[in-house]
Amino acid sequence: MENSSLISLLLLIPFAGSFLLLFINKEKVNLIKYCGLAISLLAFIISLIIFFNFDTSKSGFQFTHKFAWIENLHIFYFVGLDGLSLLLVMLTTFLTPLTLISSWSGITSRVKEFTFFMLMLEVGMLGVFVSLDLFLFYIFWEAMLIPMYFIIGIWGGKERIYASIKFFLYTMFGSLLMLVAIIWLAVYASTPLGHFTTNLVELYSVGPQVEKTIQNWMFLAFAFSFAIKVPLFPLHTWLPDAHVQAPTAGSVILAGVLLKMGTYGLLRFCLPLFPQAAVTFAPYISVLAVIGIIYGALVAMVQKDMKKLVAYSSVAHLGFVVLGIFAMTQEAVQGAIIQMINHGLSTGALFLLVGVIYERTHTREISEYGGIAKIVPVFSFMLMFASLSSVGLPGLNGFVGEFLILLGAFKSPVLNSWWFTVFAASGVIFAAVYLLWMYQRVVFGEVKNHKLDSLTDMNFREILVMIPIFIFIIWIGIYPSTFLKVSEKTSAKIIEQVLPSKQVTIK
Amino acid sequence: MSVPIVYYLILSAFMFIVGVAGVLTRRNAIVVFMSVELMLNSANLTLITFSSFMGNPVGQLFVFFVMTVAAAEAAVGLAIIIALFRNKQTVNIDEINILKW
Amino acid sequence: MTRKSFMINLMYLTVLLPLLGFIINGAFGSKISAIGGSADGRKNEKVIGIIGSGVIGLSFLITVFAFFQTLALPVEQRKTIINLFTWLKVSSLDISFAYQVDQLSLIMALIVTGVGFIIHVYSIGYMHGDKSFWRFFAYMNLFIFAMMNLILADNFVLLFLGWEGVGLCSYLLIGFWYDRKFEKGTTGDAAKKAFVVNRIGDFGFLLGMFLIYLTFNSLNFSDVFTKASSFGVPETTFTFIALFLFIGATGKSAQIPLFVWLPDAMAGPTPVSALIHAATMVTAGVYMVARCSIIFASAPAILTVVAVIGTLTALFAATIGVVQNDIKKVLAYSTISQLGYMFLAMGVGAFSAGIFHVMTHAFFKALLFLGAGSVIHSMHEEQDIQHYGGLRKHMPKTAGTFLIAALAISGIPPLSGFFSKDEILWYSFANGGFLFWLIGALTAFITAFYMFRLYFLTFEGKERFKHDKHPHESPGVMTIPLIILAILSAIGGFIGIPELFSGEHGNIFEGWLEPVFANAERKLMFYGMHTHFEEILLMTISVVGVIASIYFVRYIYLKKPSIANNTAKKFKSIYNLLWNKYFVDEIYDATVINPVVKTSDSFLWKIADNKIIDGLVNGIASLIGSTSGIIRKIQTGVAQSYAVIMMVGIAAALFWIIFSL
Amino acid sequence: MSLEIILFILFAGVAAVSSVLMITRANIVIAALFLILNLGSIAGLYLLLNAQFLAVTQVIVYAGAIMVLFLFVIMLLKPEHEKSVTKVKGVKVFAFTISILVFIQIAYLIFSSTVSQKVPANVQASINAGTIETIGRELFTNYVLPFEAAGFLLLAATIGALILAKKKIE
Repeated sequence: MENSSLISLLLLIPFAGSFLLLFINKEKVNLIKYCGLAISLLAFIISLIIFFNFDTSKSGFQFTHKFAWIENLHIFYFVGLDGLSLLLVMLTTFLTPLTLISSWSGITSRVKEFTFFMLMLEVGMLGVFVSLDLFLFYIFWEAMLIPMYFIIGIWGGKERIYASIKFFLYTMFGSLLMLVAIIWLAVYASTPLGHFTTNLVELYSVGPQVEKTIQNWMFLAFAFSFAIKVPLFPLHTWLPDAHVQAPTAGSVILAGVLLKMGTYGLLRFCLPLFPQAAVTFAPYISVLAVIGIIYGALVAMVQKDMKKLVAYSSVAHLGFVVLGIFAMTQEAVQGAIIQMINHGLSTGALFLLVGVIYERTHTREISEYGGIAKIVPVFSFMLMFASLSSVGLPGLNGFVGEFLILLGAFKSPVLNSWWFTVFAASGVIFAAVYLLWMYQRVVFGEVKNHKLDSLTDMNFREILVMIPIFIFIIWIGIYPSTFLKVSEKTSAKIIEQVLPSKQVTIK
Repeated sequence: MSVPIVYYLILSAFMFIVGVAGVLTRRNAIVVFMSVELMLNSANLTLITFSSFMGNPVGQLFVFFVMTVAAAEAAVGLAIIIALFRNKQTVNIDEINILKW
Repeated sequence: MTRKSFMINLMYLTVLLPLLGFIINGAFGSKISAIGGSADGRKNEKVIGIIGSGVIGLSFLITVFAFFQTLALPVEQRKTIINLFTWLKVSSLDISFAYQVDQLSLIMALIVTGVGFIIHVYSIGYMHGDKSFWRFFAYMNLFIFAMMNLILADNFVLLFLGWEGVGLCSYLLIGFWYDRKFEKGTTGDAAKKAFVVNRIGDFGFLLGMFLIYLTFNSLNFSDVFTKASSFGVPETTFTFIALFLFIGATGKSAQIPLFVWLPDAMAGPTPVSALIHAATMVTAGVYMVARCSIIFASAPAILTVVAVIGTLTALFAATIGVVQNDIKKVLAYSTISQLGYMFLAMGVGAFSAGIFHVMTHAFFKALLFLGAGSVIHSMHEEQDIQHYGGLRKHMPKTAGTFLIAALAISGIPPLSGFFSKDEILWYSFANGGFLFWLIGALTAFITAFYMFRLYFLTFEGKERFKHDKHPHESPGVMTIPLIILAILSAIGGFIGIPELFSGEHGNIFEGWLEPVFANAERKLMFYGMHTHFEEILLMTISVVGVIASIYFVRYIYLKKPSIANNTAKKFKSIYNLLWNKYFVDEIYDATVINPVVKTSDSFLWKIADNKIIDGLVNGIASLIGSTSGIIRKIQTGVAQSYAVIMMVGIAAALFWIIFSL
Repeated sequence: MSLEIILFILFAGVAAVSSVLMITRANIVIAALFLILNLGSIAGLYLLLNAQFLAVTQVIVYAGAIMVLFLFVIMLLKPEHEKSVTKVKGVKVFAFTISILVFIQIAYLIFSSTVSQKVPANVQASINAGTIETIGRELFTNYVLPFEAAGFLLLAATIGALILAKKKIE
């Protein structure tokens, strides 16, 4: 079934829904929460319909919906999905309702605005993943910053203003360079195509013909913008601040989806649009990715704040993804795609759990805890599970991604060196060190801080949020084919676009 | 039509500049506002001059709309001045300078 | 598939049943212990214990049946692959949840499920009354699940799943009593150390896997090993693969330089030490090397490295064992030492001898640990052998079985240890060289020394414990496993009687495993240039030496205890060196751990991240801020001044128009 | 000298002088009255230009309605007389200078441009253009949409002025 308006419907529901919320009296907090949840669940259901009707045997874009927007400039409202975007759309629609449930009791002030911004954020994120027109993409890319800015700035921690402004400016700075490159590319395309356009599908054919030096500049402009979002070392310093200051729901979305936009952008735009430049820069970016893996892990190891620790672990995890993308072998790219999902799930779970405990104790200092295994066994179990998933224990999701990435990077003809894998794999060791050390200090040992004696274990709602995440963590760990199959053709196509000479085996 | 068009234009330019000078130098918001009306009128005069000399009614229509806008502007502007006066107890615009660094 | 082999095809149940046990005990264990029953939950403990042990028992039965059915098959059909479902399939990578049942994995499965079952039963008694009884059994079942994955896997990735899985269970079980202190830190420290050190090994293993995939374009055992034995792959590649895999093995099997976690692993409950840190998990490295024998055989340089590391570890750990006073610590170092023997066997190409030692070691070392557990249990968690003595009167069954195990490990004929250890020593002489044999034999004497020091100090001599302790024999649920293991330790060696004694039948054990190692052995091609006389001579020397060593210990510790103290005082520095385990932990702390943590904390985070990178970002921001701070003074807030500026602009614009006319 | 020129000099002179007087009076009421005078004389100029309809509108709307509004507000607020025109002398001088400069520039442009020669001085056409009939027809045919928009603007302005000026309800 090729129902072309499904994606537009998917975008419209949270968009219209969020405005609908504005008409509810702000005193009716519960009604607002239930409405927000219902809207996000509806979006999830639609994304499920798309998922089940998605044809995994095709490599092109599906469910495309296109009409002219600014006719003279050939700018379109053009949306569509392929395997890569589908997985990320699923992740977005899956995480949004969960974060709304998770903030049921955490957010007490301005509930209406909060729900509104969360839904707008969902629209922005979905838009980024489904846009097939650079202009449209850019609009969603920027629009999504605004709700996030407010979420951090209004419901955040003590230094929320600093963090939100830093987050905003950092990302904004990068995306302006991208805007320049978009216009440049579109102008460049008017010679071979005969008209100015931002239509991605048309530009795919133009990009590789761009002269090498110009291609390099355009690639760098795009890559810079995405690298900030990823965030790639050394552009990562906004991340710890934003994560620590954001409310739990914000952190989850930030880590779960927003960071993926950077890696998504690399895969969707940087590689296919500027293949020669991508191959040229692959080793350098991979070096940064590997530095990020080790650096993120080492810095995470010495953090005293749980949330900051998880934030730095994101730097390491996303380093793996970037390494996978620039290894440009199918194993690695598939691994990178699955790792994006994994990181969303496991880091999301970790943030949710830190949020659960923070709500009770109002501290995230690791040294304030210790020995809580006895007091809150369910929480301890879940923290262990999420940590193990993040550590990359085989049988859970993290392993699948990391393994494929490292395997792919090892045999990568583009990187053509073992050292990337050797150093990246050492990140596997450090991951165990920092997470287990944190776990041990928080959960094991004797109870020293007697304020903890009165801790209550996770309630039904909190467990309800974690269960779906854990199901997917195991699912991807044991039977990743469900997801690998979706992105298989897409990743093969991307590699073919980048390395057309190399025959990619498609069975 | 024995008066040359240039006379009208010069007069209108003069009144406009007088209006500008009023805006630039007066402290009282109401006088500043009146100077703005003066400038509007000088522009209107130019429009009608050309309309008349060219025998084309469009310029006059435009003046008609300018008057409408001027009326609306006067109403809203004066309302703002009243509101301002209530808050600040003054209509001296160099004392109303909170919109600065 | 014939009716005759249906049990073989059910082997995957031996993996799934423990998982089922884990899920039941893990998910409902706390509920089961909470409902009904007496106040102390004894009745419910039984339910959990029966579920936990039952699933392992069933797995064991299936394995036994599968073993006999395989035995009935002709040699060339003895390998069965059970494919469950696809796991990872990306381009040429095709990994399934598939289990390979062959001679080697069956032997290992028998050891794991058999010894595992016995230890599970024992644990019902040992863990009695523990508040997290259910958690213990859930973890133990999970461990068996992971271990079975490890040994039955038909590809490297699934093996790695088991490999990491056992590491995880080891972590969970070492930290089982998470609120107890252990040495300088907590049990959590020990658990973390075990996991992290294992991970360092896993890092090597991962690289090995990648290199295998790069070389052979597959990670399935059958593909890789077929290609490895036929293709013209350069030896350097094999050398790297073997090196990486061996790094993995040193982590899991506690060899130099990654052995440091195993002594600390004794922080866990004693059955855990018996099952995981003696009988099964730590032998995974040996199993893996044996499984990849063809790769190691193609890299003779690494094979020598394996032999050297094995020998050194054996000697090194044995010397530390001599002075330790903690009953479990002694056994831990003994385990490391015995693992060294196994690697020595691997290194000299005696793969089946190594596996044979894995088996006999599983029997007697599990027995030793369980015996130790029985002692600790009755002495109320006292672990220092200085405070034991004369316990034989109080707990005769434990003492008797412990003695059998000690004799077995020392290599007294005809107990099992004699056959396996002597075979290794013989091969190390025949294939490796005199030096290997010499160190091996020396280690055997030291082994006998510290084992009997342990035995005498614990069970013989004067009672040195306080009178508030009333040692007593353990209940039947604990002693019966001891007795079963004692029988196995005593007679287990007979299936591997060397050719020398059994004549035309040859070594049955070796014959059974022969097809698995055939390719590797063909590649190594050792020519038997040695005579039976040499073999008997060496055997005699080692047995005599061991017996002498035992008498020597008896003399020192029972007759003249003062000698021991005097010697210790005389060679204070050596004693200290041994007592502190050659300061290896301290060296690691000082050279690796502390610098990394310090650098990360004080440089990477506080300077590089906060000052340099973030400082740059904030610096740019504040530069822009201060510039704007100057420029913004133009904004006076007085509307008229803006209008004046605007007029200036208009004037300029008009000038431009005028001059461009 | 025709009557037209005499009338032009009269109206133009009054307009120019009253505008200058308006911006120089310290008393606001007087300034407002001068503005009324100015607007009235501009209405006269409209008549000279044959724009009868707008001349009338100018008197009714500007001189009448808007200026009354101004006077009301002045009465309402009763602001004291300005002490000095601006606080800083230099700014005042500069403002006058720049104004005069701009006036000279504009005058130069007016004289130097050839616009005056191009405009056909057709008296009959100009009379036709200024009648109520022409303007009314144009307004309700071609310009009906802007006309409606203007009406809407006035409505909005009325409401806006009401809300802005009314006292805050606590």
